[in-house]
Amino acid sequence: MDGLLAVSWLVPFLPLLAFALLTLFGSRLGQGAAWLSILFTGVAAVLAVLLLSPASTYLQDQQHPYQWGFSWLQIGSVTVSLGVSLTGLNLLMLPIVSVIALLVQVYAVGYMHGDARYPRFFAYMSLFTGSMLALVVSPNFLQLYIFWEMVGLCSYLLIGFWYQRSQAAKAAKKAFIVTRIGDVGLLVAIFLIFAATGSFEFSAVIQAVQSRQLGGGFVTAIALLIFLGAAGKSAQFPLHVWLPDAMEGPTPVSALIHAATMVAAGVYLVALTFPIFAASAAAMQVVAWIGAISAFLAATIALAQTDFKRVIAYSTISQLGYMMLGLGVGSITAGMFHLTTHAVFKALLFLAVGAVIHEADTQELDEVSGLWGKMKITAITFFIGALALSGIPPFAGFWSKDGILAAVVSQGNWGLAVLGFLTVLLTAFYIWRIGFRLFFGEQRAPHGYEKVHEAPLMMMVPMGLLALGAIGTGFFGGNISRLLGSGAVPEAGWGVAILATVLALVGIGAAFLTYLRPGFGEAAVARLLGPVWIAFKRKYWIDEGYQAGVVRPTLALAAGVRQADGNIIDTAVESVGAAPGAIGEGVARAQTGRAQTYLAVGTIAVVLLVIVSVIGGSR
Amino acid sequence: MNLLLVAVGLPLLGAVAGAFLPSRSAALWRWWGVGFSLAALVAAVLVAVQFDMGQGSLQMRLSLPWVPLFGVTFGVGINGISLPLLLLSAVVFCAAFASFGWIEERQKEYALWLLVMECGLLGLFVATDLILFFVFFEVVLIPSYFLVGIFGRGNREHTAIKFVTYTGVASAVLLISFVLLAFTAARYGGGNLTTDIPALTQAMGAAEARIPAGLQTALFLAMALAFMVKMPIFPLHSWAPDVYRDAPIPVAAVLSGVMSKMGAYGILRIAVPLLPAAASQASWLLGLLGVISILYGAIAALGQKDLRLLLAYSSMSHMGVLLLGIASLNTVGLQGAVFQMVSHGLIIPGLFFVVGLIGLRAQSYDLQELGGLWQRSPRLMGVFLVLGLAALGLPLTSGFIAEFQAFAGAFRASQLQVLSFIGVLGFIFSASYILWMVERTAYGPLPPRLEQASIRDVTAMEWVSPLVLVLLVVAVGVFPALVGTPLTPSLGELLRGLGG
Amino acid sequence: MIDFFSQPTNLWFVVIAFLTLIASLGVVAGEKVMHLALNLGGSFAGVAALFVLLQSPFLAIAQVLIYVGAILVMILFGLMLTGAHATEPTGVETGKKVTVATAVIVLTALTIWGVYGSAGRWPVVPSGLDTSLTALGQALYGHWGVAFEAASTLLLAALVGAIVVSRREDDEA
Amino acid sequence: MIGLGPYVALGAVLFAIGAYGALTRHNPIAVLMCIEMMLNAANINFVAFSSFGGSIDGQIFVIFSLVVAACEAATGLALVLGVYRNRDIQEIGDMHLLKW
Repeated sequence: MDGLLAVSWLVPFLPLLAFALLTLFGSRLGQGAAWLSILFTGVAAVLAVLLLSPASTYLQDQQHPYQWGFSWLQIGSVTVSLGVSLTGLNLLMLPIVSVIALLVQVYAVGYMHGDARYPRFFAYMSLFTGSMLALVVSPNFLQLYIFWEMVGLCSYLLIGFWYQRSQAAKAAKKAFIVTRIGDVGLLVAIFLIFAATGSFEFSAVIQAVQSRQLGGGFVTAIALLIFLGAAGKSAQFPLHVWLPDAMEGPTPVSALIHAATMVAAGVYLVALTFPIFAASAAAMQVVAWIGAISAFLAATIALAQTDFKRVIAYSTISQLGYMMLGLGVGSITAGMFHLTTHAVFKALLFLAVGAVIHEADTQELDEVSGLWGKMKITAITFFIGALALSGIPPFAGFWSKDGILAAVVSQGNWGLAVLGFLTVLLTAFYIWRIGFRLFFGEQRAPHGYEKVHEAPLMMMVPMGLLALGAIGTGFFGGNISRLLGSGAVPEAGWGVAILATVLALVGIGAAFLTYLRPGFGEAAVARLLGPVWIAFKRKYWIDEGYQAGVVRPTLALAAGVRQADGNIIDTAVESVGAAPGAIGEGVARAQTGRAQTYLAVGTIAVVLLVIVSVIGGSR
Repeated sequence: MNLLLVAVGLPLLGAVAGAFLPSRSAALWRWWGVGFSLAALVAAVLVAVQFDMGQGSLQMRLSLPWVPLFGVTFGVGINGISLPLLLLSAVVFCAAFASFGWIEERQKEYALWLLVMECGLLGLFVATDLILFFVFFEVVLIPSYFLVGIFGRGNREHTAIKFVTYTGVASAVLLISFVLLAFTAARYGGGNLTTDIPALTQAMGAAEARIPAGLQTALFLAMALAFMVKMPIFPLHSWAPDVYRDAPIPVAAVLSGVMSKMGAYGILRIAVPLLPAAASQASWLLGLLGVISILYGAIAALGQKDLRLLLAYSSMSHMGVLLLGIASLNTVGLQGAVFQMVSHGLIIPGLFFVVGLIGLRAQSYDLQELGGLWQRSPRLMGVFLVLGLAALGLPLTSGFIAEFQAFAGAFRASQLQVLSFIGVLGFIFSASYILWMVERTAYGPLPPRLEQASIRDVTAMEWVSPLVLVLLVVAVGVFPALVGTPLTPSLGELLRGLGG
Repeated sequence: MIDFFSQPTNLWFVVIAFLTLIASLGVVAGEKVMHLALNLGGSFAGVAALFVLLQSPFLAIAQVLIYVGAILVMILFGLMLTGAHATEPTGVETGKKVTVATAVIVLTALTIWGVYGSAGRWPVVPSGLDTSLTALGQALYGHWGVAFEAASTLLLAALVGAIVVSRREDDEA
Repeated sequence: MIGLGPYVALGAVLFAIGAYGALTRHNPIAVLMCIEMMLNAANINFVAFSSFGGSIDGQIFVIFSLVVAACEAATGLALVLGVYRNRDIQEIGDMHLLKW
């Protein structure tokens, strides 16, 4: 049993090794690159699942997590190590990340077929998976931050994978910079923690917080800074703007980013450092409210988008908001449970949508519809995912969302509760809107409806498996709460469950009425809502706001500094340099070039010197 | 024979012996330079092999009387702080010689001057006497004048004169403060006049209480000023953009990579240990200038259109991080500073090499005329990206480990906390300008002008310099102990002297 | 004073010094360059006579031979080649002349004051030095041998230099 | 008996006259003449000091001084001739190429 624990480091290491191998030899492997990546990720996934039972036994027996590490850096007397720490939280994350990554990679074999940089794609995917796994098992803040940034790097590389597209490059850059704003928050939190405690270890920090060594204001500041990092990675309002643009990447990348890796890291971080948040009521309030606002805002924006991949992107923001909301009202279990189920059904939705994109070659709702006749399996998997997302029992999303709503209601904060329930209604509407418009209605596709087929088998298999997961994972709430040891999934009786379900059904019904009944379409909704709809459609002008309020002033400042550097500082320096020249010019006038004059001056000087010396000598 | 002298002497031997050879073929001079710089590198590696990692004091010490009247010695020695820099210099010079292709005429002069410069830099990092240090300081300056003035582009004479005058004034200040320091130590310490650094450190330590605080502060600030010009630090930077823009690429690489470290090394190795009280008094000022440099450099870089100017300001921003690390005056920060010297010393020459190769291909350094090069030159762009990411402090590259430690140290130093909060914003700006630079160069469609040009990927000879640097950047990032192990005891020694 | 003129040597000194100074002033004050050269000859001759008074006959002869016989002739040649009828402008640059005159007069006054201010220590009787050709020759080729060689080299160099400088350049063009 | 003083005084006056001429004359050859006079003044001093001081070195120096005077006259005249021929300058004030 311990033997398996001793090789737990292989879980993150194998995908990283795959990355190294693919970087060195990828171009020679060609199509084999995918299988190498899948093999290594697969072994890691199997290992992650097998670890569950011995590690949780170890956790219960020893009352502390399994730890393994090696000294990486010596700073004075502080030793920073890299390694593996297996807590309940990590044990939950490892299978989620590795299994989803494995399925996405299998799917990508079909999706990316024929791409010129096929091996490179799988190299990045391996690095992405490995970094996320290494992040998850971190025993200290330094390792967490290292792989936190590596995850960011991978998303940069993958979003910008199709480098010929200017849009992709811009989106990649935006993702990196916006998340980096959050990262700086996390970094400052780490620095402050290190300055206060002299350690990077989670255990030491949490102990310092719980033993009230650190001041209340200080803890709140640290918690908020950490949350800034989490909000950046998990695309919470107002740092969510990168996520929809990240749709420029290939769809498997989107699936990976949105389901298991990148965005999950933020929620994971808050759950991991939950004791710090728990020590500050203000920080908890902020987390809960930001979560609820993100959930609601993103859901409203999702209503009006015509790029269906973007709708799902906003849906991710919205669902991540739910997770933050769950954590913010104090239930790690609810938040992490929703993270688990969401990972499965969101991956499924992306893969299904990806299959449509792969076949129809468009992401615009206006250009494609009525695919039911051609892509029945895809449609079915999509609707399973949609049911899970909208929270219809017994699909996965119902159980976890119910847990969060129950936690909110039991905390008694009605503002949060209203936002939470409203979002349920909106969620159901926007996801079924896509479903109805994509698969029903007029039969058309941009390159000819006749050319559309079911996606290749390699893509269908992962979709099928995930569909099963979207149905099944909801029943593992008990296991998850036992694993985390953070209390059961909150329950608040039938009322919440029924209300949520009814709201979801209303949403579905509204979507049905709007999009499948003739004579009543989106135009009517837009007319009905008027400027509100435009606000949804324009994403509340947040991007424009950033452009006008942040980006342009910064660039203007940069241009100003560039000018000033040349005009003021450099000119000052140049003038100092020119001054001796000018003085020289002046003095040079006295140089007539006439030897007689020089001699005369010399003679007079000698006379004066003699006089001075005579007077001086006579004294 | 002292191995340090071998390492320092080999480039000089190459320069002197080469002067007697006819200047016939360009290839001869390339291999001449590569040969001697490689030999110096081998000697430096042997130094590292023989170095006792557990010991913090000076090793391989050699001290001969030079000008006994003034107590000037010809002293060399090495410790954990100078060892990484010695190796770094040797590596960067090898890379500079290997990337010879930019020099199209007068190769002999070029190779010989560069060898003289290497001698000066290697010597500087092992000198243990103030006057010897100063001599090497100047030995570096003179070749750089010719290398920029003869082989540069654009308004190169003006640039060379500006550079030499600016840093020459700083050198004068430095020499005066060195001499004053030696006299101060002799006067208040009661001992003989000496310029030997270890002896001076002891004398200053013993006499510290008796020396007027104002004098100490003035001496420290004078030295810091002179050293900050070399780094460069805001507002003493205005020579740097011109030089980094006009110098030939290998020279720009050497100047930005290694010569700029002379200043930081001087502060860390001379100004701080000799005047610890003044150093802790003035640390807020160093921190302030460091933070201003970080932000100013980064914002100015964001506004540049010329790739080489962008690198110049980026370099200044990184030097700010270095200074902030030094200003923290604690283990973490100082370790970060040394890491930053090594890291930046590897990254920025690499970036200059890559940018030079881009310039060779696109015939332009203007970001507005570039783009899409990933399609034509994927290997080059890959290296570019890795180096850029290292420059913005991405983990698992040397840049992260350096900046992380420097800032962690600054946050630990109570006098710098507020400044550090502001300085951290540099992380965001650096990400912005680096990614913008990469985006404008590598991503997107090829501009029509470049569509016509036949742009090849890198050749083996072009490839080797940046590749070696990239590998070292990643190696230091993944195994920071490479730099950290020899460093820890020496920093401990230094901090004991500070009473910390 | 009476005693001063009782010695014939002294009388001779006064006369010669007077004539020398008159000739010298003629060099400085004359207008026609040719006249200046003639005055210069007078000055040279006066100095030679002083050498005789100082019991240095060899030097007196050398003075006459070299200065009057060689240098003055050379100057005359020079004048002829550059225009013998050149005249000095008069009555211009009065300020400059006054300044320079003041300076040199002050300098002279100071020197004379220096000489007579410490007159007691100055010897008044000639030492009866052996200035025979033998003695001069021994000193010149003995103790001063190296300097003599250097002087001859200088002379040679000056000759070569003069030839090079005055050579017509059109044979190069 | 006349002493050393009058000779030195005479030398000083002669030197002053020569210096005045050298600094004020316009014709280059006249300036050369004045310089010769200054050398002569020095020679008087040499011989006088030698004669009254009892050392033959002064006499020897006069010989060297004669050599130098000859050299000076030769090169000086050559230069004047060269300048006159090449640049047609007769005024010493017009020779002002000494400035940069």
